[in-house]
Amino acid sequence: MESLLFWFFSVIAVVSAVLMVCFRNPLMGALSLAISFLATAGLFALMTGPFVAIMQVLVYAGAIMVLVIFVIMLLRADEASLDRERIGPFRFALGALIGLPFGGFLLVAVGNFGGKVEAATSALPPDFGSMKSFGRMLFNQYMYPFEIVSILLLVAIIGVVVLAKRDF
Amino acid sequence: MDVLDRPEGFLMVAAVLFVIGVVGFILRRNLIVLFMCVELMLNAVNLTLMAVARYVGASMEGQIMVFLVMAVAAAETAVGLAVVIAIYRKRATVDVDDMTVMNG
Amino acid sequence: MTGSVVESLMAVAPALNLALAGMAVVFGETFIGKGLDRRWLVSLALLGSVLGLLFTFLLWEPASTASYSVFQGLATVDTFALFLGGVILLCTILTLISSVDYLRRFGLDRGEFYALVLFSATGLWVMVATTHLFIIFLGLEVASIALYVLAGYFRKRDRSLESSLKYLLTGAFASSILLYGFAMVYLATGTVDLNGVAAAVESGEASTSVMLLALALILVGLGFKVAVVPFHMWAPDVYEGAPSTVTGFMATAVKAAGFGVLIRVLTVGFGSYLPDAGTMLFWVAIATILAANLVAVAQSNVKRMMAYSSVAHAGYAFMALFVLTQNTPGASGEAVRGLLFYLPAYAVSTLGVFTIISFLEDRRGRGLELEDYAGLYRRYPGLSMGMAVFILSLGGIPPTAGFLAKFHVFGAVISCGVESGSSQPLALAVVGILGSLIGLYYYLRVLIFMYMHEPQEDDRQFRLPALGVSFVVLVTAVLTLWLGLGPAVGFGAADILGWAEAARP
Amino acid sequence: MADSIAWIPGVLLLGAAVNGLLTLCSAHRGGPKKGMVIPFALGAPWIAFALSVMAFFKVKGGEVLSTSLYQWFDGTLFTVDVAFQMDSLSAVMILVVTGVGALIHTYAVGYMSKDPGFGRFFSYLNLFTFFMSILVLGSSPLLLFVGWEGVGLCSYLLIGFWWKDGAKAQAGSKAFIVNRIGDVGFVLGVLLIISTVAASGKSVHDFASLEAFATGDGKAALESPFIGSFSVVEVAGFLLRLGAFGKSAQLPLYVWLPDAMAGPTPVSALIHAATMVTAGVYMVARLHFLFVMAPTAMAFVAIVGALTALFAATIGIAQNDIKQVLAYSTVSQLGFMFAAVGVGAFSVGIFHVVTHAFFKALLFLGAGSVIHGPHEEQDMRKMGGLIKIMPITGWTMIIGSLALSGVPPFSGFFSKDEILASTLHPHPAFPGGIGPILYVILTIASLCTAFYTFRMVWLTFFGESRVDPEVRKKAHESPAIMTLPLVILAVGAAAIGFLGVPHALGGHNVFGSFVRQTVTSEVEAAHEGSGALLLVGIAVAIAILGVLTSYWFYRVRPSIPGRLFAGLGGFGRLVASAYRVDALYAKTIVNPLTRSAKRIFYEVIDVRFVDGLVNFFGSFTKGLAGLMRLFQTGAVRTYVFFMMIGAILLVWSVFSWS
Repeated sequence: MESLLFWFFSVIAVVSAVLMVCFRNPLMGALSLAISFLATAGLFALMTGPFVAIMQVLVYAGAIMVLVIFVIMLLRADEASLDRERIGPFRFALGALIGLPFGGFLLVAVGNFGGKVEAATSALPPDFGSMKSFGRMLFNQYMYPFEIVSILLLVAIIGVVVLAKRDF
Repeated sequence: MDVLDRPEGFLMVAAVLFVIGVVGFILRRNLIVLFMCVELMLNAVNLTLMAVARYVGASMEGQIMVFLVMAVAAAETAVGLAVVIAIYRKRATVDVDDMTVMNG
Repeated sequence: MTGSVVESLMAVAPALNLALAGMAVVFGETFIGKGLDRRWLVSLALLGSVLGLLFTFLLWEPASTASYSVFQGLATVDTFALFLGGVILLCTILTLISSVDYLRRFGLDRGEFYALVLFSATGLWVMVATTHLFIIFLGLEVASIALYVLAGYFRKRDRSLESSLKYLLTGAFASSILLYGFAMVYLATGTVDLNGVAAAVESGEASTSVMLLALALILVGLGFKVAVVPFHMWAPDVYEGAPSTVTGFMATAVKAAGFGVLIRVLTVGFGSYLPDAGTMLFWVAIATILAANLVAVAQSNVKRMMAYSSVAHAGYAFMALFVLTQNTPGASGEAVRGLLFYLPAYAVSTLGVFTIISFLEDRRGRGLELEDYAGLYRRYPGLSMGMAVFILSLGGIPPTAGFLAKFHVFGAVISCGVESGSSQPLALAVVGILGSLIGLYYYLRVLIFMYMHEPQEDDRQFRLPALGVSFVVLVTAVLTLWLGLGPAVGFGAADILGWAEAARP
Repeated sequence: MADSIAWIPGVLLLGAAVNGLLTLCSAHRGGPKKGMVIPFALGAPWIAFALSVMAFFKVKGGEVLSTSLYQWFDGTLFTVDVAFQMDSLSAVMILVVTGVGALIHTYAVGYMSKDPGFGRFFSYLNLFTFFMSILVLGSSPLLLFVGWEGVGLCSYLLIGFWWKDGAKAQAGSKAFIVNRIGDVGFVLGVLLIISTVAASGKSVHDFASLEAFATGDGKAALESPFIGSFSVVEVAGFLLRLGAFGKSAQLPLYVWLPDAMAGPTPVSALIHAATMVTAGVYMVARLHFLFVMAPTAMAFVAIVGALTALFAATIGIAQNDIKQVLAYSTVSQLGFMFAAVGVGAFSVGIFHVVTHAFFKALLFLGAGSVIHGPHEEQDMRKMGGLIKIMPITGWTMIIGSLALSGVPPFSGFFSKDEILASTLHPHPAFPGGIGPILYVILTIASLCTAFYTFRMVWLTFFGESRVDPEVRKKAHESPAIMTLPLVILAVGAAAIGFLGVPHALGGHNVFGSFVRQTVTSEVEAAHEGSGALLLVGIAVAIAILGVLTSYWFYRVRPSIPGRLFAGLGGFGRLVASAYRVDALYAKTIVNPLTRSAKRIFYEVIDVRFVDGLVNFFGSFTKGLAGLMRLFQTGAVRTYVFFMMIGAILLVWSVFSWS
């Protein structure tokens, strides 16, 4: 049952990612990407990460994608630019030139990863991935990166102001 | 053997997503789609991190990282969209191949 | 040692000072408003970075006996981190000072700029002061995002915005690849702490194919940040379009941090896998030195030429990394020390050049062509003198910092060849020297224009160099000569080479 | 401290710094006042000369002066101090550098007096002398390299001093590129030696320790095979020699020197005749202990030197520009010096450096005076009879020419005779037969030398004046500040040779034994007392033959065709004029000889080969750069594409090499 779910989510994630690249209209692309993210959230949940899965749905598929779609609407792509997006045989060949060997290397390397693994969920701590244990770990052990990320977000805020505020 | 007993399945899905992001980045010209491709790549890394946290590390370290990577991705997207808007105001284009004032 | 929160905060005090100063500047700008004299904000920013430098000195002694490992081991403050952090702080201070006049001339003298420089420096500092791959990534992102914005700071200029966009797109792409590499390390060893990685590699538990993939991807990601061929192509465009003082910061502080991380990751984490990277580092170094120097010859824009020069210098520094892969302990030590010395030596000269470039740039972003430098010594004799010192240093002519640095690195490469009996290092040394030969050609061209050519019809007004500009040029010129004359020249100052020696990881 | 030899470079640096500052501070006003520049411009070299003389007397007493300022490099690989040393070899060189240098500085005050860049010129010139003193006094190869690069840089600046047009800039680039080719060799050679020393666990690198290393426990390491059957020291020697060839303008790297004459004449005298170009010879003599271990490379040096001496001399015959004659003559004389150090007669080579410094500086300064007199005319065909207008310049130059031609008892005779004699006693490890071959080549070169030197003298100073009458009215003898150095140099050029009177003539060769205090190798000792009376006789005969031939060609015979063509009236007179006769002789005798020489060595080697090489590098660089700039399209997607290609190659390389 659960492995069926794995196939289900995986196929959706990959197919919608491919669609994202193929759709000439960026709006359709953004929607496909959102679907891909939702499917990935499902994969996260399968790997005992309920909290991260929820965050994926809320932050990624929710907030960020809405922002992206908003901007796309704001900038309205015209027909001419859609035409220029057509992926002809030459561009397709370029993509294949990069994608096939690179993908091959990645797949061979991770596919042949033969390390020792924890298979059963029961081998993990009982509250693995729960929001409570997550929060405790984040604010004790991982306070330092958390602080760094807070600076990062501050930088992003200042950056948006500097770049996009009208009367700067 | 069940696909959920080993991380390889997840890892390979992640690798495929990553490569799709890379190829999309090279093929597409719309700036916003390029940012989405980077998002896809980061998402693929997140999937890898989750799989490693679950199967190899058996600790939540990886999940914390995923959480923080999401924040990084959000910040990158925000700044990226701001640049796109600033450029659109000046040049009325979002085609990356028009951004070639400087070359050589 | 692990200790209390206070101890943790003390250990990362340099970064803390930078971050706090950055926040103070932002709040000052936001809440005090338009009537504010920005000199207060600059002073605040400078105070933060100077205090950071002060803490670096204070921490040096204790860190050299037992390095601080704080925040649950996520931050490692050792002499290596402090050394590179010191270089980063120095670059920050000089960038801040030289930016004041530059921004004021364009009416863009705002707190956000200084804050972003400070945050960027914070990120770089965090990056070098850790053995935790993920913290490295976060520090890198903080620094990079701040720099993406800084590159586009002159958003009225097409070039500045384009520079920002290009940096952002390629930078985000490279960061993803780097992060994938880190994830591969995590996959192979189950940990992202370099010490743990080393232990796993030692015990043979690590998956070889995944580790090798990780090695390659990490080199791609960091190779992008330090701009080596073929991951350098963003650099000329971004360097050309970004505000000149920001370019200076990018070419020095970011490079220092990037090389610091490269040294740390390669020597600590990858131990027995390093020999596999030998060939690829060899070709990367050769391609970088030759390509960058050749293309630089064809440039007529000084700023763009300096961009290629900075790529070329990354190539020379990469030669030292190559030595690390050759199993020659004696030469490796010398190479790391040479590389660590290379970073400040290169940084002071480059910052000096970019300060002068920024001073000569006019409101419309002109004044960057080689012809604009014709007869410069008539108008700005002091700056020309400084420029001559920097150019000679970058060209590797004794007795300047650049020569000493290059000599150490080349020496390490050759002694690696003698030690290992392999001809690869010798070939690399020949290419390196050949590259400097080509390099001198375009460096000296700047001197020729400045001193030999008659000034053009001059519609630009003579401006007295601002105090900040003069100060930075003076300090960097003195440092360039001082580092080049050798460590023991008076003033009772400790020697940088000695520090570099002590800072070896 | 006060009598430390570090003051010699110190004083010179001070002079350069003060003049540099003066120039910078008054750059807005177009340069400092001459009165402010002169005290430092002249004070620095003269004080340095006085200090050198004082130090010289200590060295003469058998002392080796050394002073260490501070540690420059420290570390596992090498420890190098910024230290100066003065032994007999560097004492001789520093006396030449500061002494001849001070005279040329003095002369230049007169020569450059109307130039707007007066202050700048002297700050460069002082800086040059400073670097030259570092080169000569530095106690380690690295410090030598500092001076080496420094003089190269100053030379580059000074050649370009009057650059306004593209052609001269081209000459500057040529000098630059050719010199850098040599420098690559030099740096690699030094690094190779240093690494070899470091590999045997030593880290000290002054010349004394290197000599101890090379003759002691490092001998085996240095003689171990390195590339093929060549030992480390052979390879290093070859590389160092490449540097020496570049700096000292030897085949095939000599082409830059004639072009370098674009600079002001005092620069040609100081840098491109008396001091910098001899740095290569000095370096070989300084590192003699390494070179004697590499006989193959040494023989190579000797042959290249001798060939250069011959070829440059033949080219010198065909030149009409007075400075070009002297330039090729310098190349040729440097060839003599390399032949000497190549066969292992280091002290003899250095002796020729010294005598050559005097007479060639004299000739260049005289030429400068000649050029200055008839108003910037360099073509000898438009001179003639100048001895009446400028007698001091004329007679001093004749003394210089006698010295250059090797006519006894002028200085060039002694040093050249010794070189010729020493070729017959080459390094014992040389293959047999090289000695006599070298001797023959150099003897022919001496003949040519005497010929072209006096061709210059006859054409310039004697015969009917071919100077434009308008110009002749304005032509004048140079002021005293220019002629005084000429006179002093003429005295030196005449007398300095007596320091090295060979044993064959009953002398003691004071100079040789003084330099041999430092250069103490067995190969060198073999030359002690070489040279039979017969050889001296041949040398004298050759020199006089050359002088007489040129007299015959340019003074005696012109009248014969003149009388012959007298019946032909105006046409005959035209033909009989020296200019025409010169052309006639050139067509019948000189040209077939020199044209073939020129075609082979000038057109093929210089224009085709080296110029071609330089141009090739230039266009190749540009082409390649253009090609690579094509990839730099400005498009982000291109950049990422190449980045991914790089990434794929990297991943592939780690997988395939593991």
